[in-house]
Amino acid sequence: MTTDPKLDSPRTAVANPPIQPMPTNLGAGDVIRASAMPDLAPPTRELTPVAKLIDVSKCIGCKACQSACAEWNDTHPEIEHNTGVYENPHDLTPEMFTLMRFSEYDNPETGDLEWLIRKDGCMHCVDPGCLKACPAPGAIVQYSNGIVDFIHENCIGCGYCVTGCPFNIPRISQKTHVSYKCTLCSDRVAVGQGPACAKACPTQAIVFGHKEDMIAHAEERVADLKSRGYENAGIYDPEGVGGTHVFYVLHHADKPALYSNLPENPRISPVVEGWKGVTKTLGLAAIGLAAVGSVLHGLLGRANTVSAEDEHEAEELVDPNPPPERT
Amino acid sequence: MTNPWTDIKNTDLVIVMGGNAAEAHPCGFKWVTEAKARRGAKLIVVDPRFTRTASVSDYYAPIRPGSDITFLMALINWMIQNDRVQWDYVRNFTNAPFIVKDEFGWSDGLFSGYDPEKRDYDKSSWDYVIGEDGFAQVDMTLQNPRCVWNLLKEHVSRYTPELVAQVCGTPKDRFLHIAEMIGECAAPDKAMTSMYALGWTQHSKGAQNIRGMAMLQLVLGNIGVRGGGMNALRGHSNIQGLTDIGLMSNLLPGYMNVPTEAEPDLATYMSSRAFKPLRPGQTSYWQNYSKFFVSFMKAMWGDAATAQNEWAYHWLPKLDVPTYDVLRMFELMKAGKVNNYFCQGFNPLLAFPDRGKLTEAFSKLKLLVVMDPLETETARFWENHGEHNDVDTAAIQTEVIQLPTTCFAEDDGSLVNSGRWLQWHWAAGTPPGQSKRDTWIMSQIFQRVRTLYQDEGGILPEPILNLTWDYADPEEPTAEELAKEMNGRALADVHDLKDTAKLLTPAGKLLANFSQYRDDGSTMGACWIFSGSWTEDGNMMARRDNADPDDVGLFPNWTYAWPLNRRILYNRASADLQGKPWDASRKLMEWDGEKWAGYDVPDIAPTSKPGEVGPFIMNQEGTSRLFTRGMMRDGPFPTHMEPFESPIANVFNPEMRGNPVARVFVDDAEQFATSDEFPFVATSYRLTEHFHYWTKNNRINAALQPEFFVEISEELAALKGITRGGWVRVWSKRGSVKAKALVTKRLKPLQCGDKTVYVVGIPLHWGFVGAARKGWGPNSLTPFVGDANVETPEFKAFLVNIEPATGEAVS
Amino acid sequence: MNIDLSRRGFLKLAGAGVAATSLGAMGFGEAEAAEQAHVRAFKLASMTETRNTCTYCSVACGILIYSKGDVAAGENAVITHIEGDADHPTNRGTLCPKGAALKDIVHSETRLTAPRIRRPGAAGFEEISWDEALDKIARALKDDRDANMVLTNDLGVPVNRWTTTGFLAASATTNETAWLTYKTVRAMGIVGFDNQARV
Amino acid sequence: MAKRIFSQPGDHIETTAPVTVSRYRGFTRANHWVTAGSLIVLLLSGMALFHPALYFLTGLFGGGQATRWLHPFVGVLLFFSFFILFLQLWRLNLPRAEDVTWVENIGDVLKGDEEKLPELGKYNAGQKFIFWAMSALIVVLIVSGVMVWEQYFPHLVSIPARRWAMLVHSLAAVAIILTFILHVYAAFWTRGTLRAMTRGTVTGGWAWKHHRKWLRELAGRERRGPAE
Repeated sequence: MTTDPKLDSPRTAVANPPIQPMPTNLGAGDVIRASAMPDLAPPTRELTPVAKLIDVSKCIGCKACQSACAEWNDTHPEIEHNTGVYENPHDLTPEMFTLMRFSEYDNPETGDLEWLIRKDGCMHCVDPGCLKACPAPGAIVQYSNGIVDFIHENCIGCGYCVTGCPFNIPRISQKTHVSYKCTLCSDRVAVGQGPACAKACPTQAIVFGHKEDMIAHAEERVADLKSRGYENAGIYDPEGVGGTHVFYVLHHADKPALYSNLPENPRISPVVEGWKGVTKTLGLAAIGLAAVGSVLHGLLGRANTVSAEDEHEAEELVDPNPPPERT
Repeated sequence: MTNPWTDIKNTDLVIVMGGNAAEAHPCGFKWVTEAKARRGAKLIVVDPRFTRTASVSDYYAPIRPGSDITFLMALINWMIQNDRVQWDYVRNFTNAPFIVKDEFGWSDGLFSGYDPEKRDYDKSSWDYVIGEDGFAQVDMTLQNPRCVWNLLKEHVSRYTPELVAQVCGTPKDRFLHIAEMIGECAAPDKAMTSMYALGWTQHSKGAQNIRGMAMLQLVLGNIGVRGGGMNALRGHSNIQGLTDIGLMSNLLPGYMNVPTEAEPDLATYMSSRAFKPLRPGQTSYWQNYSKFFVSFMKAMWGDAATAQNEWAYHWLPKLDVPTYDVLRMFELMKAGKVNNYFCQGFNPLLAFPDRGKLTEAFSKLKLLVVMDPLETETARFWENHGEHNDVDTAAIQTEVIQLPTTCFAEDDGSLVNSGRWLQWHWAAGTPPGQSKRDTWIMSQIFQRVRTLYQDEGGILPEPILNLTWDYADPEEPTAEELAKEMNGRALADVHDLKDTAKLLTPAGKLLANFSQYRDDGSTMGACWIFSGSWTEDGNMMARRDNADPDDVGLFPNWTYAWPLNRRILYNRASADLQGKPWDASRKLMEWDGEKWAGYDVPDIAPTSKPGEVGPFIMNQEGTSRLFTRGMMRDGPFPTHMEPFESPIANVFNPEMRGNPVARVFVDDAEQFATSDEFPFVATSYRLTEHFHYWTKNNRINAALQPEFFVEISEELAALKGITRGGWVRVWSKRGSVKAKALVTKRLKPLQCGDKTVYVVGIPLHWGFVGAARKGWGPNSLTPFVGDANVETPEFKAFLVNIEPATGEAVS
Repeated sequence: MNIDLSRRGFLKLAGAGVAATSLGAMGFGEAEAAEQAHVRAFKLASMTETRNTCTYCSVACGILIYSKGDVAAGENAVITHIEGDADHPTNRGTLCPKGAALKDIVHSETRLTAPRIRRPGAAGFEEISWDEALDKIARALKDDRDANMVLTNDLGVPVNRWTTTGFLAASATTNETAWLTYKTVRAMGIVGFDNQARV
Repeated sequence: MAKRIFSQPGDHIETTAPVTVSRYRGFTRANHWVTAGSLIVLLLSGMALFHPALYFLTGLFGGGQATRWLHPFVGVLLFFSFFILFLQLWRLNLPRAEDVTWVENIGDVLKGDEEKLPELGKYNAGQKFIFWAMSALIVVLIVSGVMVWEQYFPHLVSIPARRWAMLVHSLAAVAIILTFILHVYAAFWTRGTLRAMTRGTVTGGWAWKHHRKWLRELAGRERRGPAE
């Protein structure tokens, strides 16, 4: 695995991609967590955490991010029907990793209509539920720069990641039986580029860079929104999942649900925690002990055997007066 | 656009009215978000629909389609009533002080001189009072009751906030709030920019809509300054260029005109184009018309164009009507008076009004030639596609030839963007199959026609046989050769006009710019405004220096802007009478004592003193015009006119239908509906996911917006029992379409006086070929009538009816 | 006899179970990923980059076209990707949903690749050669022009006007194409000449 | 014929000296082993997806994708196979009074002196417990399993419901594995039991010792045999 130690995470998506072949800068040595691999070797270096900031207040819902995503990732979103809404495709699919979600909101305080448009897609959680739920070693990995990526060769298509994700993001392909989602363009980030969606975004509502830079930028945006009368403007970087590497600026940070049901306080479901935590460990222990116990008892304990008397009793019972023995 | 896209970041206030910049021009709209984020600028949207532009606006107001003039005149009225006027600007840089003839007047919605029989005005009264000195009389104190300012004041006084509420359906408080926001930009150090598009042009009085905003911008002193301007967001990548080069019935390149029958010889033609200044010392740049004209004629016919034959004046056609625009051509076609028709990268079957009429017209052609990279509905107008194109194929005798052309990615050349930048691009891919460049195809056609004339003779062969064709490869001229032809070349040595000893450009060399154009036949140049784009220094259009001194947003060395690499038009108006910038923080040009210096190329001669030469050099007045004299067919001031199909009678004159001077063909007049049979107002528009009728051929855009739909309010849905996502039938007096219903809060009924107006929104991206699902365009419904001045069809306001429909459309 | 046998079998089975589970629980026998973590190979490596302008609206965004092969070098070039040019002052690398999908308009399934003709009354197109197509067109133009050219008006003024053939010019072709088109159309005297400016 | 109470059709004394008793006919034995086989496959494939330490077991089935594909199908097989078994065995597994006493004196059972205990029919309480536990758990597993069967029922239930299904499925799986171990262990520990499922017969002594009522009933039938 060739990585250039000098290359750290890119600071922006506003750059023209290289065409000269260069080593990819993101690999096994940068993995800090991998699904079903509890005792992973520590990473060889520490990359600066990156983040994609989605400023909902700047977003014009043009879907350039969807186009750029499909083109870069060579996906083929289906041509569906119009169902009386602007969401097309109607949901995230294995062929559409990001989706503009539209909601019309009559603001009771101002009496104004607001069209709240949110780019949906993988949040790249610091504590990824998909990774926790995944049973296939190395199918889901988390790099030290924060990107949570699917290694499709290792994916078995079980769908556990779907149950693990607090944001309902991964989609299993019925063709390839592999799970798909936004990669944060890990292949671009690996050569110092930002994600395709962030580069394309016409109003730069999507920006990309080091997470600390993005937080600073987000705070400026929040200040601007407050100056325009959105007292509750704020940042959506949910603690429940340890923060995310894709995060939002919202005009109504107090009501994330307004934005097509963005979870109020997302966290890995306690049910999933229970399943992947105590059940997994105790369950296995119990099974182990039972097995060990029975073996030991089998070795040391006295078996329950049938005696000759028992056989005799049986014969007695079956035939009380046996024929005389011949000699 | 008077200003480049990148200058929008310098504004304090953006008004998007008559357009939907965020959806139709997202990457240009970026500069609005920049202005908001960096300068704290505000965004106002006035639109019948709450668009995606409105979704990021600071203030939104609804308006009834086709009532914009009332709104704009009311804004001007409010500015005057509340003294929100940039007085120095108005007094010195507009024709406000000019005295107008006493005969001029307005009553019952009409200006003086109207002739109902001719459906036209006698415009003789719409003019200035000319003194003995031959100059227009002015009153710089603006006291004279007949000066333009007082006439304007009186004209707009009728447009009150109450009238706005009644005519536009815009709530009074919303209008007043917007007026106040805009009023702030009357301050010399504040600028507003206007971004508009086809929402204003596609009306029977489109040109007057735009006039209205231009006048408001002049009253506020926002033209010629950074962050200001009138910014027309052109639709197609090179529609600006095609207009500049004059690919229109009545134009020569560089906005010169094709002669009319009233101009039997060159002298007469030039006499009406002398453009003598109307005020002392003014530039009136069109005085150079003859230089541009002769150089153009030399570009066309070279040595065959001589002083003796009036530079081949008679080889140009002369018009008997103002213009043979598309609407007229389809009218003639329908009457069987057109035999051959060419569509080069154009899909008229979906682009022009009243599709039924278009199909009938095409069916009468002998030959239709379609040159396009893609399948188009036009090329298949004869093909039956069930309800989507229900024609009797066998009965259509038109022969159709479809020629595959290359696309943008497969040829070199330049395009002119909305900000007048000429940008060069390079071919990247190999053309698919047998597809060919348009230059090759046009050359082939012309060469073959010329050969036929050589071999067989024929009617008037001279203009064809003598057409300049000195290209290295006559089969396919290169982009470079053609670009140089447009820039212009010295045919003989070109000397300085004042200092005749001084050689400017030796014979055979490329001209530096149009100041070197001559009318003695010593220069050739096809498009004077492009001159300077490819000089002896090389291809200026290919420059890629994106440095932006002091971050002003002009990028002077990035490609080339016509004219003369000027980035902001009328830039001298950015400074006051002493030549000091109105706003020091937004300096553009400044008088340094001897000359004009600054970030841009000055409009006026660099050494002409401030206060002496007006900034609007193309005008005879040297000023801008609040009053346009006889230059527009429907009035020197905008006056409220209803659409031809309207639910409401004209408040000023109930008898008046639409624009009283718009050209209407007899058959089409019968196709106009009234609101009792068609009660709902429809308007057409683009969606950001698609580009016209092209991207339905693109699998990705087709996925992003797969199927034809119409947008209606929840109220109208309830009224008609229409469900979200269900099928509806929408029909007008001219046609019927079937669509999915998108029921939304973003469209709300408008209360116009006692009348409730429901709007039906009809996007225009679907047809019967391509990757997306089959559908229709609004042109199946729209009326066949154009703007009085420029014949732009009235797509933005017409009447329809709507009902729930059943059954899947075939798709 | 068979009891002993089965005892041995029993021990084997139980032993395996214990080994597996207890080892596992103690963290030995750590699962190994079949494939090491890796990102998708960067698909633009070794492509040719060409600067161009978006073909749609007149914001005229700068774009970068990536191709296998280089037309400038006379090679056959297949366009593999298009994205915004970050050096461009207007769009700074951004693109709208149309621009971001430009590659698929270039490779659209409905792109035309051969000249075709639909004969009068025919139900479909048939392919023809360029020569045949162009000769037909030239002939139609010549015949119509000779038949319908208006040379003078009633007053005898030369007007040289041809109204029975019309030409709709494009809106996305280059200035150079536009000029060549203008030249040929005007020289022939066509007045039914228009473009997309109105729509 | 007298009604069978402690035995079922097919159970009979096969030889008298020494006594061997037929306990399971061929069909039942086949049925049992199909069920047992599929349970073992499920156990191994399930454990592989349950704990990383056992993921290597997917190797037995040709990798993760194959394991993911196979597990639910075998689950369905198990369900139906066990269902058939259930139909044969449920009656004699119904609890009886003597089972209580048996459970109360489980200690003696483990010590191996069952003489003090009441005589039993074909099954003791332990065997009955295993039977009913298996029945219940298999139902739970098949239901929760289908709820998370991604390939065919991705949208059958909501994601929160899937989460519960996963938890329940894994808990039930642990339980059934423990039951299975108990079953296997008991079968080995109680010598002479295995042959009931291999050869189909047990020795008279075994029957006398563990299922005397059952043996008596069969013996009784013998005596009333053809002589009458």
